[in-house]
Amino acid sequence: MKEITFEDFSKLEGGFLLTKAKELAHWLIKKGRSKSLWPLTFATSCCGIEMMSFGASKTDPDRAGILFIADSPRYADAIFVSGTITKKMANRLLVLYNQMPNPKYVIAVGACTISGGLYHHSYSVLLGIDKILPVDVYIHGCPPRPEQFLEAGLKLQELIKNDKIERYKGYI
Amino acid sequence: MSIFDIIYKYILSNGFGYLSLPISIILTLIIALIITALVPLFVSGWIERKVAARIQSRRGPIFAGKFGLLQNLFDAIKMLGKEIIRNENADKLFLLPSILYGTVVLLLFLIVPLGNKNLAILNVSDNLLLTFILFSYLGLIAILGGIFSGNKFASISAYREGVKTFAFEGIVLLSIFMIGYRSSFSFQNINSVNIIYYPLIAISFLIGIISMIDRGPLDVTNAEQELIGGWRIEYSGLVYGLPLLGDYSLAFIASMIFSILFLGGAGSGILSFIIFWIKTFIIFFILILLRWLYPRPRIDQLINFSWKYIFPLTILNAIIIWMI
Amino acid sequence: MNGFEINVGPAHPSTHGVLKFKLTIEGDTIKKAEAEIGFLHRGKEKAAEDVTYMSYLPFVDKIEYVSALNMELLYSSLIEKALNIQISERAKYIRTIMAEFGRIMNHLVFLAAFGEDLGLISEFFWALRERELLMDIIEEISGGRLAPVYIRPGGVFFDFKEGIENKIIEAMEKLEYKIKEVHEYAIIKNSIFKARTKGVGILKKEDAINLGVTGPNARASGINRDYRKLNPYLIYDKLDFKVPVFDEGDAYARCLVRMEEIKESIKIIKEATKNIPKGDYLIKMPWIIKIPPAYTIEIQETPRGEIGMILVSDGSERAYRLKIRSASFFAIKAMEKILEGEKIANFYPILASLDPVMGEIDR
Amino acid sequence: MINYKEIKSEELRKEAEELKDKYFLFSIIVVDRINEGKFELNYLFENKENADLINLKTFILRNDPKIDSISDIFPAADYEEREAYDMFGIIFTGHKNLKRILLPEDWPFGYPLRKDFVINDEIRNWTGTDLRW
Repeated sequence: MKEITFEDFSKLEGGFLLTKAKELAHWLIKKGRSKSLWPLTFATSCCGIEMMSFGASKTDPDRAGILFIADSPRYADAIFVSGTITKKMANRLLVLYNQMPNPKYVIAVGACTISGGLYHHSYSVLLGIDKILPVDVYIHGCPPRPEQFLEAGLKLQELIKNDKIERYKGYI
Repeated sequence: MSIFDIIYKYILSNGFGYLSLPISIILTLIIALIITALVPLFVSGWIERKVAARIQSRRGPIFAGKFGLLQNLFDAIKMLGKEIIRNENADKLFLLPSILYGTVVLLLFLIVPLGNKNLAILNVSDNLLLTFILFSYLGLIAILGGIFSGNKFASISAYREGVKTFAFEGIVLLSIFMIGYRSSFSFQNINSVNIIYYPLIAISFLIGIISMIDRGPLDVTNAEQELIGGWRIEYSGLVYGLPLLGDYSLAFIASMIFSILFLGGAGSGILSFIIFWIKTFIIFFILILLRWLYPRPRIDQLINFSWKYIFPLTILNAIIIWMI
Repeated sequence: MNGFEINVGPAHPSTHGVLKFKLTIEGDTIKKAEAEIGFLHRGKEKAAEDVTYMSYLPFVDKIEYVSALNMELLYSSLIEKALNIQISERAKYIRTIMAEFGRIMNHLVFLAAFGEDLGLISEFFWALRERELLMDIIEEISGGRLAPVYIRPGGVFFDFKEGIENKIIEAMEKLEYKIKEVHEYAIIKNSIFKARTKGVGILKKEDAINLGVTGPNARASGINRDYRKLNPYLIYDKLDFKVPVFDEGDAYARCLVRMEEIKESIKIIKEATKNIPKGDYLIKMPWIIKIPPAYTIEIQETPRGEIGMILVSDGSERAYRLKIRSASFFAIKAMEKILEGEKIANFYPILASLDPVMGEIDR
Repeated sequence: MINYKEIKSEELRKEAEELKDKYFLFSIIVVDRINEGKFELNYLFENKENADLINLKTFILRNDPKIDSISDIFPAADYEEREAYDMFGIIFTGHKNLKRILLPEDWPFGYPLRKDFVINDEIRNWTGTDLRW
């Protein structure tokens, strides 16, 4: 049974009713995806501890639907890459990323994931995770404050809502 | 007098003649599906998330909908749009366990009287036994799920699930027989407050049901921290949505059943309707507290706790009642 | 099943950070456990040779990021010992208060992780709520939250403002009440918690000391060793505080030790803030300092254990060699020894009770 | 108080044997004396009861860095020796599984903490397996 990819779906022409239904489906899915974003609990170093206090009750992410329920990559649809990614950890991170089901988003937390940060001269740190992952939102700071995590989550939700993410344009 | 009878009588009287049976079946099925979809998302799911948030001194979902009411709905919609990944050494019937899980929840909603005597969707004769069978299906489905998704953690959780069924199935069955012996085997005509006669059995029934639906402090098989998700570890998208839907609704169904069996049955009329829902929400609140205030015992502690303490208690209580 | 191998992978929700264990299992008991670390090796000791002494301060916070203030204290006193400078009395008091803040925040993160690993997710939120209480005070004093570059060689960056003392004491009262009311019942007096951790992961006394385990993990196995008492630095000789020692050596004892240490630290902070002397808080020092060739060793009691920093200096403004002796490096070695013969389900309480931090193990 | 003692690398095991019951191994500090062409190994032992330290200093040649391991006397030395091997390339004879502990398994560039290890771009952009998304 040939798997329907999202290209065939978008090429589906049809009368007025079908396009109306497609718009409704688009709107509904984007609204759903933008309101509930389950990040994967992936924390390596100091930004991980700040992610813990982000998940805690002061800046409560559950208000915006960002729930740390997804322990296995199968349930997660976003990954807060928080903490320094060394070369030994890089391919484990990639294995994790590939296990996540499609529309998946990446948020690079902290200076270490943006450009290697404090360890730009080090021999064992991957200088910036956009070398191996498509990153959607960057959070500066070393370590960033929990409020910055929440702002990044809301920014990502807004990007999803306005369909600004290239690789999932019109993805149903 | 269940909802199905009401619809059937109404359609029959409007002169559809031989067509009325299939129409009313379809209508009741639609109503059942609506209830199975709405209750976990809006009623029990929302209450649990908000009360759990309050326990942990935070606010719970707010941005989606009026008081975060639509949050679970958006979660469900998001799950519709997710890709379903199949592990290459997973079995062909990889999707079967989660679909079975959804049907069990649907069947349970069909049987349990929602409010009072004649508000159950289907009026099955001995529906107390049927609910026990459906509850014990959950354990078997979890074992199937663990085996079919070819993942090491899932197989460990399937092994734990198999071991766990020894612990509590017998006890729950015994307490159901005690209720049946005392009043009756169908929800409709249990009307005595049985908790006075069976205080210990009520406690062991509650603990047994909690461990059978894998919830609260006894969620030994899908322990997020240890086994990352137990038998559901390989499921993504909607296939994971059904077990999650089950999580939210099974506790609510269990509290409904508990309030029928032990706190006076489901009478007819408006007053008993209100009392029934008050009782159910109290029990549901206790279940939420149990889940969020107690850590998880180990699997072997769970089993010898059940055989050493709960089993003698039920037998003691049964003998006392039998003698009086 | 004759011993199939399972990897508790680096990105597992309950391994504290990136720590991988290869467990060969027979039925339900672990036959052999082998730890694999290095996923967070950022080359800190190489960085010490490229960066001047003063601008190495941000690196020091990130070595052991859960209680960053203790590491700053360690590094600053190492530099002061190398240059044999004496800091002012007021700076000593401020440093002790901040070190004890680091200790309390560290043990609160321990409680959060321990509770969550055993299934009590609410304890994660309660412990971190208490930690926010302290974070606000540290932010008010030093401007930073988790890694406030605050203690520097020669004293501290900013002085204590006037109103800060009674804010600290008031926070300590609130924290003491919360610990007694909430966390005692949620963790120590909780019967399921006791069942999960009593008699689990026993580290015998001679094993602990031979494997180099120090700090709370050692004190839980009966070794009465607190570096603040053995070789008192700062003002620990003026303060009277009790060193909690238990000798069961199991996960429950390790949790009790840390709970008592929180109470002791609260007492220390209260006493220190009451009689903090006046005076200047910083000795004027140039930013680029040259340390004459020497071999200086500085060991201090951090919440993890006795962390040591050894500096080999050659007169230039950069360190010739800086060795960081981490305490949980040996706790992981001890864990491999504890795990033989334990059940899989006990893996998580044991790991949570030893409380390793990967930044310090991998450096 | 700290007392330093300089010993030959052959007498290390004998010295360690004496200190076995009253002291425990605190740490092994390796310093790369590149201009004398030698590795300086400091074995730091700490007393079990009080806090005084003993520092044994030995020198081994840079081109064949060999010394016998004390991991059977002090079990704590197992990881320290593996880290010294990982960072400096010192081979501890008699060590059970002497392999890299901190760096990735397939690290091709030698030993980073040596003074003659220069971090060029090739090292910095090396990412091991073919990482792509």
